[in-house]
Amino acid sequence: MTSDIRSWSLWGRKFTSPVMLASGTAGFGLELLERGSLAGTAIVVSKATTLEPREGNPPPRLVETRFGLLNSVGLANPGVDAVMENILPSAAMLPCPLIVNVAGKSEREFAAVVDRLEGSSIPFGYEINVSCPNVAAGGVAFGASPETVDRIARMVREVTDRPFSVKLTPNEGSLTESARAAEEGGANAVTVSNTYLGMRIDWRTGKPLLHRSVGGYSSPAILPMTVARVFTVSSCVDIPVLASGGATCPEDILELLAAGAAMVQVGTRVMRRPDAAAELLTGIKNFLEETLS
Amino acid sequence: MTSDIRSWSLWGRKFTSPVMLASGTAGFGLELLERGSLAGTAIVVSKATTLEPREGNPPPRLVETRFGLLNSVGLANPGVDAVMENILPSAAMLPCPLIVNVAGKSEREFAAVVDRLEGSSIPFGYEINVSCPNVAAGGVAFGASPETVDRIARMVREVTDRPFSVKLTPNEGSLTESARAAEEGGANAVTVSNTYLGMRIDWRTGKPLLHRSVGGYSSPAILPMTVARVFTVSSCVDIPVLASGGATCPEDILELLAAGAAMVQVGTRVMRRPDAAAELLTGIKNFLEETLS
Amino acid sequence: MMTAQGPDLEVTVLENREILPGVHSMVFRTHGNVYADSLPGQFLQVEVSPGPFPVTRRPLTIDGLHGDDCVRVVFESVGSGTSMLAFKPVGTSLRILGPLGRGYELRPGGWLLIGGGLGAAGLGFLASRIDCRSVLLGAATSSRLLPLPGLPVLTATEDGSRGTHGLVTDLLGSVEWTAIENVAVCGPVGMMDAVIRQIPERLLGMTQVSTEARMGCGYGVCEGCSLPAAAGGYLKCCTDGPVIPAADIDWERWRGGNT
Amino acid sequence: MMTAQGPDLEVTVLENREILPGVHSMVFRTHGNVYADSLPGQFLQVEVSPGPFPVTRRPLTIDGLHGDDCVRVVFESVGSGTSMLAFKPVGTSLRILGPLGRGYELRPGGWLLIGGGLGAAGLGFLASRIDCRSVLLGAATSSRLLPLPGLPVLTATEDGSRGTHGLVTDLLGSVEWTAIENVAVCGPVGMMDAVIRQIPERLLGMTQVSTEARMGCGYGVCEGCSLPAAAGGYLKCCTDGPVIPAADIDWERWRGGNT
Ligand SMILES: Cc1cc2nc3c(=O)[nH]c(=O)nc-3n(C[C@H](O)[C@H](O)[C@H](O)COP(=O)(O)OP(=O)(O)OC[C@H]3O[C@@H](n4cnc5c(N)ncnc54)[C@H](O)[C@@H]3O)c2cc1C
Ligand SMILES: Cc1cc2nc3c(=O)[nH]c(=O)nc-3n(C[C@H](O)[C@H](O)[C@H](O)COP(=O)(O)OP(=O)(O)OC[C@H]3O[C@@H](n4cnc5c(N)ncnc54)[C@H](O)[C@@H]3O)c2cc1C
Ligand SMILES: Cc1cc2nc3c(=O)[nH]c(=O)nc-3n(C[C@H](O)[C@H](O)[C@H](O)COP(=O)(O)O)c2cc1C
Ligand SMILES: Cc1cc2nc3c(=O)[nH]c(=O)nc-3n(C[C@H](O)[C@H](O)[C@H](O)COP(=O)(O)O)c2cc1C
Ligand code: FES
Ligand code: FES
Repeated sequence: MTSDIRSWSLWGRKFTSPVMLASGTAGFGLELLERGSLAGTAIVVSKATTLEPREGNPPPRLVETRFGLLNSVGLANPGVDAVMENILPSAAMLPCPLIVNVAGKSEREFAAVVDRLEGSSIPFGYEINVSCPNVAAGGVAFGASPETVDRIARMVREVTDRPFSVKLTPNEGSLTESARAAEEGGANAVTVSNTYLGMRIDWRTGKPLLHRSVGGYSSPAILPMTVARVFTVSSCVDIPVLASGGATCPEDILELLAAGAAMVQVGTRVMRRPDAAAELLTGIKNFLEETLS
Repeated sequence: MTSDIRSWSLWGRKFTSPVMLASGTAGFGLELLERGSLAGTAIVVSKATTLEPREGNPPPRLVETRFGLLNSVGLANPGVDAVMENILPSAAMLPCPLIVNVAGKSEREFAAVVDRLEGSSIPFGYEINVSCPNVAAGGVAFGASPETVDRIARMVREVTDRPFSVKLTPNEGSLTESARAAEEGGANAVTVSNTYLGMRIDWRTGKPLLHRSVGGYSSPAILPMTVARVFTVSSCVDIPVLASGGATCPEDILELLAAGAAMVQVGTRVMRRPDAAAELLTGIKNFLEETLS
Repeated sequence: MMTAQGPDLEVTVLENREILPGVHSMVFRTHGNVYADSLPGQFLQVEVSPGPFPVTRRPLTIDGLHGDDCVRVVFESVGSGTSMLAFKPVGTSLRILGPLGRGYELRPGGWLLIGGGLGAAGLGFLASRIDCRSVLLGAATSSRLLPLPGLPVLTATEDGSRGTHGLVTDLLGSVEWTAIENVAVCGPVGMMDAVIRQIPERLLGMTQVSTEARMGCGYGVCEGCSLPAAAGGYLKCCTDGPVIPAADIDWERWRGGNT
Repeated sequence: MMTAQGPDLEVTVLENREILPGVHSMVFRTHGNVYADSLPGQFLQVEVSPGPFPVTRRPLTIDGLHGDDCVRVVFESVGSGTSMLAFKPVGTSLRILGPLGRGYELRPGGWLLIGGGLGAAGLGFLASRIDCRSVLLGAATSSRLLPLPGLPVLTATEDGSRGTHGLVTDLLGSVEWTAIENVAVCGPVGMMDAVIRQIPERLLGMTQVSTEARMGCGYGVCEGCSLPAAAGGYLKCCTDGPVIPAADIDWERWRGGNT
């Protein structure tokens, strides 16, 4: 599905900004809310939530490359029960909708987490993360197989009437086949995509710089790859495509919208600039006005 | 297969440099030879050779992104007969071995091209390019399926005793499975990897900046992804891994060697600096000496 | 098939002058005489930054030589690379690769030179080597007209701010064709195509055009710089050109962009 | 659970002095009084370049305040980010986010301050707010010792170039423990771990350590800055710390790096 780059909507709701905050780099939006930094944000996507609490990976979890960032957080989160009890109630204060990002170690876990979250009135929808590169079980492996994506989407569809997006991997398998599988399975959007496998090694010692060796590569360096994938996927599914990967300046957002994205997620940039969404929105509006006139 | 970062060899031959020139950015080495720019080069990999002449894609074939290069050359080449007649005889003057990069529109074409090239004494070996992102038929699709990689490797193995590497795609399928399939099929190395799918769009007009919309992304921005893939693949095959993607400075080469590469190919950098190999080798030696002492 | 191409030199910016709004004339001191034999129409590849980006160099036509060891370019700041270059102060060192490509074949007989906008860069250099009878210059407006002192120039601007109000092709009627045996054209594709279609047929075979294509290497190894050839397939702008006989180009494919 | 964290400010470099080889003292004028209430042990996140890289900021401890509107850091140039920062001339504007994180709990009673290398940054600031009885400083060599004027400092260097020849732990024997009710430790993990294992047990519960971890955001959203917690799992250096009660850390996992 492609869309007008000047009008921004998702799941029947219109927004005054195309900027979403990506999963894992904005918490549940509460720290940013407290900072007064949610201006310009259309939707917050929460950090991944799993059935059980997860400690996440041992440090170092982050390392910079010359032109990007590698992360290996490993879905650290307090588990869905704690999210329901301690976090979602406060999320009622958010000035924008919250999409809860859901991850799982087994195919069934996704639907199980969503099922629990149905008990809360807060989620605007879900993002089913079948593409985390930083966990031993699941992660990339789920997203790489269209059959698995289809099964997971169907199980989630069964437990919720809320809309959900499936966040796909660019690392393995066929992104277009997985996107079609998500659509067939009942997903209401696909997120294209998660981080790219990346690594740094200290050649002097031969030691990887991340504890888990390989991590997820994000940053402006990956933008052209996201543009290509959004372009390809949006021409082969009818559900909206949410772009994620490499957007850091207003032109990036406009390019991803032109490639066919309905909305654009911003991740790494928010870690550096808590006010990224507002800054980006101002820039986007200026560019669009210049071009209109 | 992993190796000592201080000693460089391939297929029974020792080299005084770990730097190879990647396919498509050094022609057949002859322009560089004439410039006096082959110093520091261990091996030249030729541009892709196909059975029939290929015009290549309509322009624009190149576009820069903020942090890299997209190409959509499309295997432009004069065809194997012209290569045999007009190019390989001059290549006898090269001061280093030549590996001929071979591409095909069908699974059988690879072996057919190799079979013709067997008539020349020049090739040190072959690089079977099952991963070109810039052609409609073949390209990525071959490299994405381990079964196809296995079949192509076996057909090539049947027609030559010379060593060959299979150049894999990072864009689809499973790189490790394809690498194992190449090894099983009789390949003597794998090249990890080709360019990443990438794209640029002019958001004002909605028009892609490359004629074929999507091209191949190269440049220093992709280095961490190559490091990860070389690291992963070299721990699951016993044949040498040739690294390709993102190497532009001496530390990059050392990092790729530390990740497990036997040798490192340099592509985009050569387009900017014809003397890249010599410059890199000097830097590599300085770093190694500093570290030794 | 191959032509030995100039070396990669560390040069110094000797002059950087904004001669028109956004248009810079820049002189490089090469500390040698590599450029002494360069031909009008040849180009050089400028490494605009020592840093990692941009990844490729930027091609610029040789606009002229200063003494034995200096070479001049004229360029417009249109994007990331040229705008970085525009800011280089005198004394900056950077790398240039050249001279590259094929220049004009400097045939005897009278020449007509036709330039559109910044395409006029290099025409003065060409004029100094041939028998230049007339120069036609077109531009959108007067501030886009490169100065070509001492040459017999007729001018057209689209907004009428200087010379004839119209396109460069509107000047073709004023040319004394009898004196002309060679034509050189350089400018945007559309302008060159229009010119080619309107010049007398007997001159078509004597017309050389200075082409442009997005370049990677600039010295023949990457196949990035393709131009549609009349014979089918593609020419390489960097080594088959940039100056190419008009008849060797497939104008329809090139003009259409649908190449 | 959450702590309101300081804003993102455009500040001006007011001073940049190399106080030891490769070690810079830098003062930022904040054009406001945001830092007036900051606590010793808190940090700020410096955006070292307005350009796209590096992608994240660099965390630096607040070394002190100058008047109401200036804040000082002391940093060593160790990599890409800090070396860019070291080159910023006076007058440069850049962005800092802060004050961030938890500082020292400023409890009454006598304090012993123990610093290793650049870990001593911020100890002067801490000393000005508490009853400082003694400071132990260790470094590889004298040129790595931060000056802490006016404080009762005992020094050890690994090469013997100043003070005791040895490690900072070799100074523990000289401490008058009876006067001490609080301990602050900051420096490399190995040094902090060694100190923790050698101080009197009754003080363990009163010991606060200033931790470091690779940071992403610095304000609690990315989970990048994990430190192994004594209770299992991880603490976040940026919001649970950087100053953390020594007893809350799982030293074995942290020390081992095999965390
Ligand atoms: C042989 C040759 C000679 C040239 N001589 C001159 C000259 O003398 N003076 C001058 O001002 N310009 C000249 N050009 C054009 C000049 O190279 C481009 O304007 C320049 O490369 C743009 O780089 P950029 O980074 O500023 O623009 P970008 O940010 O890369 O792009 C901005 C615009 O410039 C165009 N462009 C970008 N790269 C090229 C390229 N390699 N070739 C053609 N167009 C490009 C794009 O289509 C785009 O619209 C020449 C080009 C060629 C091929
Ligand atoms: C809360 C906190 C307070 C700090 N206060 C100071 C201070 O006051 N003075 C000072 O000199 N340094 C301080 N540091 C360390 C400082 O942040 C790092 O030296 C700096 O980030 C390195 O950046 P770089 O780009 O120069 O190095 P890089 O090129 O990124 O890496 C070089 C080396 O620095 C280390 N390093 C890189 N990033 C970090 C990081 N985020 N945290 C810890 N180590 C890192 C790496 O392990 C590596 O060995 C502090 C760190 C933290 C977490
Ligand atoms: C520190 C960090 C943590 C992340 N955690 C998650 C996560 O929990 N779930 C998820 O789906 N994606 C996660 N991501 C991926 C981002 O949501 C985003 O898809 C990716 O970073 C690419 O976008 P960017 O270039 O804008 O950062 C994380 C990324 C980073 C950098
Ligand atoms: C202009 C261009 C042409 C290329 N042509 C080929 C080719 O014909 N065959 C091939 O296997 N790879 C080709 N490649 C891929 C390179 O060999 C190399 O794998 C890739 O560019 C990544 O390495 P780099 O970052 O060092 O450039 C081409 C790359 C570029 C930039
Ligand atoms: S620019 Fe590389 S072949 Fe012409
Ligand atoms: S640095 Fe992001 S949570 Fe601590």
